[in-house]
Amino acid sequence: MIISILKDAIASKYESFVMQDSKVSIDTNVIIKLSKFPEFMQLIRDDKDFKFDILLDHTAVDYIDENVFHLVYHLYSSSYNHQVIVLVEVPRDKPVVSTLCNIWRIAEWQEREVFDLFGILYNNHPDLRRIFLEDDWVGFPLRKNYKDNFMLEK
Amino acid sequence: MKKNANVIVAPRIKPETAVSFIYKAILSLKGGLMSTLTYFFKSIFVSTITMEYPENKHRIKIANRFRAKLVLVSKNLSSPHKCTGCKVCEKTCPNKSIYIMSHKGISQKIELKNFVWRLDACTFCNACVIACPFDALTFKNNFEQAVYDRRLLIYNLNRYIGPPQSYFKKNTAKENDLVLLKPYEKISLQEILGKC
Amino acid sequence: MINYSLDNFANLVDNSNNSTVFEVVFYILSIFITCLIFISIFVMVVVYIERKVAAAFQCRVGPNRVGWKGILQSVADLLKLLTKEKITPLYSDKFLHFISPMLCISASFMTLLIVPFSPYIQIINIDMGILYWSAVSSLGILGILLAGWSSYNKWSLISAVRAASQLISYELSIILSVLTMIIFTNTLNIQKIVLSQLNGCWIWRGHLVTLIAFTIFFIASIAELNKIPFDLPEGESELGAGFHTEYSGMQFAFFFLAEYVNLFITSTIIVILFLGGWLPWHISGFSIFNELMDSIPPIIWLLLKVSIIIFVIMWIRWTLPRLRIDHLILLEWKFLLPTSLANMVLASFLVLNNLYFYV
Amino acid sequence: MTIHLKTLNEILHNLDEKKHWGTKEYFINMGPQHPSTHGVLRFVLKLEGEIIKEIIPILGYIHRGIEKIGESVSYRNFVHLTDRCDYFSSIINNWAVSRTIEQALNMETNDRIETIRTIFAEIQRIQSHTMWWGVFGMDLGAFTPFFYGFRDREFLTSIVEETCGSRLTMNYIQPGGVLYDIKSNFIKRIKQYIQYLRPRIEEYEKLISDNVIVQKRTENIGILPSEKALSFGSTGPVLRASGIPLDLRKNDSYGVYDKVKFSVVIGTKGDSWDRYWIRIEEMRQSLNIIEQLVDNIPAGKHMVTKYTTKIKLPVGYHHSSIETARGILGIFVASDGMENPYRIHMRSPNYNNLWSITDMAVGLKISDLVTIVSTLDLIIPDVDR
Repeated sequence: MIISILKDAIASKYESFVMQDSKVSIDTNVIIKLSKFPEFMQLIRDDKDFKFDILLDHTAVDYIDENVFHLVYHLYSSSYNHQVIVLVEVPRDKPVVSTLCNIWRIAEWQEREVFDLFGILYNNHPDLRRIFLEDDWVGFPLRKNYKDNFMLEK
Repeated sequence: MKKNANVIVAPRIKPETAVSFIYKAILSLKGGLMSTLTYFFKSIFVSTITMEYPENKHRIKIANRFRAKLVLVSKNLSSPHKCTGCKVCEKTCPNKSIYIMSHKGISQKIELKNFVWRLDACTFCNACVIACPFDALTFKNNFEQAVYDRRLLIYNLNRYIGPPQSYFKKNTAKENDLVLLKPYEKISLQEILGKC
Repeated sequence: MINYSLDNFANLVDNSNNSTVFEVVFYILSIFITCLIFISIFVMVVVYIERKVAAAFQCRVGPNRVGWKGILQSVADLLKLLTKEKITPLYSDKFLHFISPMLCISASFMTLLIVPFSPYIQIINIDMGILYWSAVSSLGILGILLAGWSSYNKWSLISAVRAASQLISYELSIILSVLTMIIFTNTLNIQKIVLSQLNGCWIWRGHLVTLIAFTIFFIASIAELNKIPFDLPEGESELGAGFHTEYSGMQFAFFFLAEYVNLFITSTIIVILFLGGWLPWHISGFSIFNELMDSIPPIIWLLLKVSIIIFVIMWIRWTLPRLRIDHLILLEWKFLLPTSLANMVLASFLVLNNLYFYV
Repeated sequence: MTIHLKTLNEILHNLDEKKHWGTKEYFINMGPQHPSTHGVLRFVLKLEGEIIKEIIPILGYIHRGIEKIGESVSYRNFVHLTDRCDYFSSIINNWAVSRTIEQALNMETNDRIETIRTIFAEIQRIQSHTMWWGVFGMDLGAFTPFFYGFRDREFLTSIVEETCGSRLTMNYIQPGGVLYDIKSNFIKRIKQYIQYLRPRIEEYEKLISDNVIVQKRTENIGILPSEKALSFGSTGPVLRASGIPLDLRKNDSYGVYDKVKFSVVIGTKGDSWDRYWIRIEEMRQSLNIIEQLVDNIPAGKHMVTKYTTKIKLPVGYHHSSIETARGILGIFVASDGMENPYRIHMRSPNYNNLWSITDMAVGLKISDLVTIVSTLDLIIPDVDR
């Protein structure tokens, strides 16, 4: 409930950043154009109306049919106690976005996790390595088309 | 919400002068030493909190709901179980530790042939017991189920068929081993109802 | 009042000018074997008691499976250690790795020579016994340092360096508080130190000065023994097992043995310096009580007093957390050392003016 | 576009080898088999003597791919997988999943269910904190608190066992209710336990908090100022120690937390002492909450839906978060309308709390690192998932 009100507030304030049409039909979240993405995050953190000072969570969803990744950023404001989910659409063939390490320190490791499991590359990331799997692991397990010899069939 | 949030602030350790610090240090160490000493005398003269396991087997209290071993509930003393072989539990089981083989019986109804339960894969989540539409399953609380061979953890709940044949081929079965392999007793409804 | 004479059987050595080589060798061997038997029995008993005491502090039962109430547990442990394989790490310094447990155990065995169990039971009564003890007991540091150095393990190395810095600094306060007591007793001979307390233990007679010396000696000796709160070299939650990480079987048992022998000897020295050694407990005026106390053999008195000290060390061990390395060094150099130096000056002032109790 | 994919080996061989004279920095492995990393966490430390210059946490030794498994199991079955993540607050983890599902389905539970859930969540918090207190003592080198902490946890575990049927991985809170109704003697026993634990906490204070060695070892060690704590995404007691009263029990007031009186405990400086004291005080607050709730549990059913009903969430993103004993646990579900989640993600509090250590522990000693890891209260299976 909080999310939907906030979504309208953010969408009206940052109109140029927010993209309304998405390939996946999701209606409760803010979807951001890729080119303006890190600037928007910086703005929304420093904005006195929103003050999203915690990056609670960052993950991704693989929509293989639509050929996109959804990057999910979960922002929380400790002073206003409201939260919002920011989505960024990345094409599946060229999954490159810029890092948020300069804005929130925790982004460094949350992005490493997403890189490890989804293979999304982050521009200017200081230490992009695998985090859970071994360095020589082949493939990215949470992609929908991932297969290896140890997987059990459903 | 934030207005009536009353907050307790953690106290800081006060800065001390050298003399008062020594005094405080001695007092604090004394307090800790005394509290352990009371436990020392308590456990020597009164009792300890630990129990000695195999000796207290008969006195040990296990909660009735404790989930350790899956069993089939019998309808009455004559009939073996209530299971109809509907495979709901098999679909519900998150780890595929239940495998049901059913066949058409004499009366053209589907009957249970083998109810296979893999203890080695079970996480005791109780999903099968709750999901069962005929209340044919329950968990017993006898937790002592350790065996020397992992293959022995595959149970057939409706009738005991023994370990797989390969077990006997690979190991020359000793007398003691065979005792371990003897079928466990059937569970009557009364026994379970009495416990609940 | 009983007159205790100093004719102990160790004096045989001095009298045997005309004894053969065989007799001397036999004598030394018999001493060695007696020591070994005493030590192994003592260590087994103390380890059992320590485990039981620790269990009681922690509301547990403790060892109770081997024998009645688990009294054979230490024997079983010993057998296990004897039969275990000796493992040497691949890149370790083989010679030093082999020799360092021996260094540890021999240092603690050598200190056993001067322990007076009673007026008649003592292996050698040398005139500077207490000095000999402090000299020889500090040899054990070398064993620990070499063990950590030669193990080819960085954690062991950290432990060894910690051990060296800790043991060397706490050696200072030990020696200074021993010196304080020597000012009172006016002798270095251990039997004479005991006999100087015929009229009352030094801990009562020396006012606050001996009490301070006792406290400092006690704290420093816990540090010397690597017991909690000063167990930094072994620091289980920080360094795994410390300098003896890479040792197994009998080599580990040597470190273990040396630790417990040191525990016994250090508590004996505390008892001798401050609590009257093997002397019975007297209350002036109650002659019946005093006679009753005298009828208990001196060796029982000594072991009783030692066991009280050992219990207090265990009690502290199973209660307090560990210090950090810089706090540890700070405590020694900024607090214990100046205090013991000042204490020594105060002691000499007391002795020169005869200000201590005579009873 | 500049993207460098490094490996660990490259980092480890980056030492300054030219320096021959004087002291040298070296790398040391702390873990995965180290007594005070609380499981299979591995730190690669760059040390100078005993002083930490750099700290590289390495994860993945107990990575089980729970999120990948979650894509192939039903929503109900995912609940019991969360038991295996943060096993010291397994009931709270169950609640997080159930809450997400109930929010997505607009399912309404009754007051009895919510009260029971709240009581059990607080029980878990006490269990977790007593256990943590013991382990904290052990990490500082005092062995005895470990047994006292375990003893007090054990009494509570046996109470929980009677109702939940299990001791560690309860799988108790389900979407739409709780697995069993509470046992008849539960209320009596939990009251006994409250009477029992209150003096024990005083004893904890005597044994550890008042101890001068502990105070010296925790005070001003591992300082995490509030801006850094926010930037590092810390939650739970770690964030509250930095002075930010973020507690979802107050701010989100799920369950029946809005009906009970309790205080949020915050620190001022964000050092190990604050983190320590907050957990001690939280035990008292949890006892207060249980005491207020246990007498008037409303009547009603313990499960509002049939267990066998298949759960299908509407298409879209569903998210909810909950305050576990260690911080905010968020469950994020991307649903495509099928029985299995299309993607399910756990925002684990431990994973996000861990990383502040790379900043806090630099310049301190190995002993301080042990203290800091202990006060962060990490559960490694939850870090790795």
